[in-house]
Amino acid sequence: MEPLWQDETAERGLHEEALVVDIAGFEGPLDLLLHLARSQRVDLSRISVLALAEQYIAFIERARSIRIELAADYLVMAAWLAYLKSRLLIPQQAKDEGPSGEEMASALAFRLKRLEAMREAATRLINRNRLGRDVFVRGAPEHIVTERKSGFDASLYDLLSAYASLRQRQAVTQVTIEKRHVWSLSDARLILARMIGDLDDWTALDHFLVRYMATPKERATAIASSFAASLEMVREGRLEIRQEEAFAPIYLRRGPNPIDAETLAEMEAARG
Amino acid sequence: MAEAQKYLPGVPDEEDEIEAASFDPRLEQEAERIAEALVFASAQPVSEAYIESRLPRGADVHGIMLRLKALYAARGVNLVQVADHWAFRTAADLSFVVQTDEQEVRKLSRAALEVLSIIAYHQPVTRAEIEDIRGVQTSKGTLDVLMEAGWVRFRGRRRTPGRPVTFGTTRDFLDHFGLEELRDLPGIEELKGAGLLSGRVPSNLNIPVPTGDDELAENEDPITQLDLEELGLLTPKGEEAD
Amino acid sequence: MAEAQKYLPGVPDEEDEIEAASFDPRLEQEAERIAEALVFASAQPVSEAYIESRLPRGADVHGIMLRLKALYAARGVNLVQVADHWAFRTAADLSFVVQTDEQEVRKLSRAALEVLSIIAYHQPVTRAEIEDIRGVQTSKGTLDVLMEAGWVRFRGRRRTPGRPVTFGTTRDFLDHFGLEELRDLPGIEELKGAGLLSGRVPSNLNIPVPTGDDELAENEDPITQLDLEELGLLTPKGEEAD
Repeated sequence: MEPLWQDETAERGLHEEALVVDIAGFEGPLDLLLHLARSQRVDLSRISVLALAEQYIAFIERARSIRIELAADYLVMAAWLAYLKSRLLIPQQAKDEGPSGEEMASALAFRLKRLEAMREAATRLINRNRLGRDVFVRGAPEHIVTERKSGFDASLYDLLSAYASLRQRQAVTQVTIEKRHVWSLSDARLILARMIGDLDDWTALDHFLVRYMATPKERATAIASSFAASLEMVREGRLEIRQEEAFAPIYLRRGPNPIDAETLAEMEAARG
Repeated sequence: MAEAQKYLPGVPDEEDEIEAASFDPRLEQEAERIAEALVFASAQPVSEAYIESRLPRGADVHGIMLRLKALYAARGVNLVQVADHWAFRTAADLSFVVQTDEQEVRKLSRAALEVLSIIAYHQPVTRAEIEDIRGVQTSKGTLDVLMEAGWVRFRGRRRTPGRPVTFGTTRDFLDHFGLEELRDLPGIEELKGAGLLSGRVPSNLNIPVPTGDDELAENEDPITQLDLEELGLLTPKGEEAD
Repeated sequence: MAEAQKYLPGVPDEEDEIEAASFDPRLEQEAERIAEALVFASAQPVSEAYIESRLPRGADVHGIMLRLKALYAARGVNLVQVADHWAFRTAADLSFVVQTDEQEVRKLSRAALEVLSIIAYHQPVTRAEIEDIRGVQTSKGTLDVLMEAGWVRFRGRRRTPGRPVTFGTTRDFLDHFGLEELRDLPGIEELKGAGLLSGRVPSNLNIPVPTGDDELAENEDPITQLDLEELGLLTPKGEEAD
């Protein structure tokens, strides 16, 4: 039986000639290592862990040289393999504590074998005769067996997912969402229209706005919107505007064509 | 015939040469098996024409069906003919076996699952606390359903004003959900790990470790017969309320 | 066929009289019919205990089920055992005839399939152990998919510090993959023999395991909503960032 992962080998990132590095094709460092081990074309119990370590490190180096973002896991594994390599190459000191290079190598070989065994098991499992695909149940069942005393059905999974989603939902809704207030152009226009009515003399824009600003945070949006609205109103002759120099205060006063009460009422009505 | 051959490994080729008139008994047997499986798996009675279309060429479908009918006649399940369709039915004299199961298994509603899970994790818990956690009122019917299922019980009364009744889960609850003890209920990390809680769990979300089944909490009083009568859950004089 | 003949009514069965001397063979026959009808009528596997509860007192339910199993072994519909339950299923070799267009078999991702196998072969297994075997983190939702399919369940908690939850497979898993019991998992004996299911790396050294983003190191505090806002990773007001 063809193992699943072999089917995918062709799509995997590593091609020996092309040297195309695509780390995304692998499910983590162990998957990559297993793939490299397979390329030694020997029984997994006879792979050369030293050669494997070298291949892995070379692969990672290549990936880094062409600036592929590598997850930390890959780098940690590379560092560990470099350490393993040094343990394998340098003879063990008598008083050296810790595991020998051979022990480390066999631990790695075990993990690769175990992962491969699980992949093969998965393939065999999925290729079994499956209910609903190869094997079928009675199409017209005549009763439902009730073996439970309660007469109610629910699984632990149902229970836990109900609880988890409830708690999460509730926890989220308990967060009070503060609406960030943004002055729209029409807001600003209306506010200006209300204020300008009785303005005979030059008055600073900021001065007007202060009373409309609930919090200092609104300052920027209020000034931006009302300045834009005031330019429009100048064009319509409803107000006049003056500024001494850049960043100086902006002064406003009633224009030659002021907003009468009727127009203002219309504007208020339009705003709701 | 060649088609049937494909399905029957081990049947020698030469037999194929014999014309349909003398149908190979082994093919006959295979045709029987196919007819059986087809009728079994179908949600509706299966027409003889359809069965024939699935049988090896040359098979005498009607003869096969009649033989199967005879074969099953004395069994617990009979093959019955409905017009020109075929179906399996429980033998008429055994219908009592199948029909005594009148109690249908009902799925718990979402609300009931939520309330049950809150009681499981937060016990001993009062109704007000359940509502507080869910953010909605709990209908009386929901708790009734859980009581009826035998999964929820009155545990005691909280020693607070109003002495509210506290709820807890039962031994049957543990049995049904395959838990050995309440402490086996997964905690926040495990719910997260299993993908039941999404990654960004709000920091204000705490999942309590439920307290043991039988012990009362410090601020709990045991529930008495009198309490039950008072709550209208038990008619006076200790008659069984159902 | 000769074997089937033996159990058909009206055919005396001397062998039975010798073994179950106390039990009337005709009652035995009746018990067989009832068991057959019960299991045949249900799409879900039926527990042996339930069948027993419906049989005349004293009937050897297991013996009956095994005889029925043998009786149906060569037929188009087989009696199969799923853990301590029984079910009728179409014979696997007939899948090509019974197949319809509407068949729906859950498609599993490679990762989900791998996790499923690891749970099946290593159960009871914790999430950390699954990740140790695969060498990568299990994405959220992978376990969720398997649990939703009804193939994987929370089994219990490991009696080690932290009491991690363990996972196992369900009866539906056995049913779906046509396994009588876990011992029937393909190659499980060989894997056990090779020490590949011991879960113990034969060395006192562990190679790097994935850093679980769920777990915090001892010297870490969990990141709070406030921190995230401060860091500009989350817009204020707790809106879902996605």
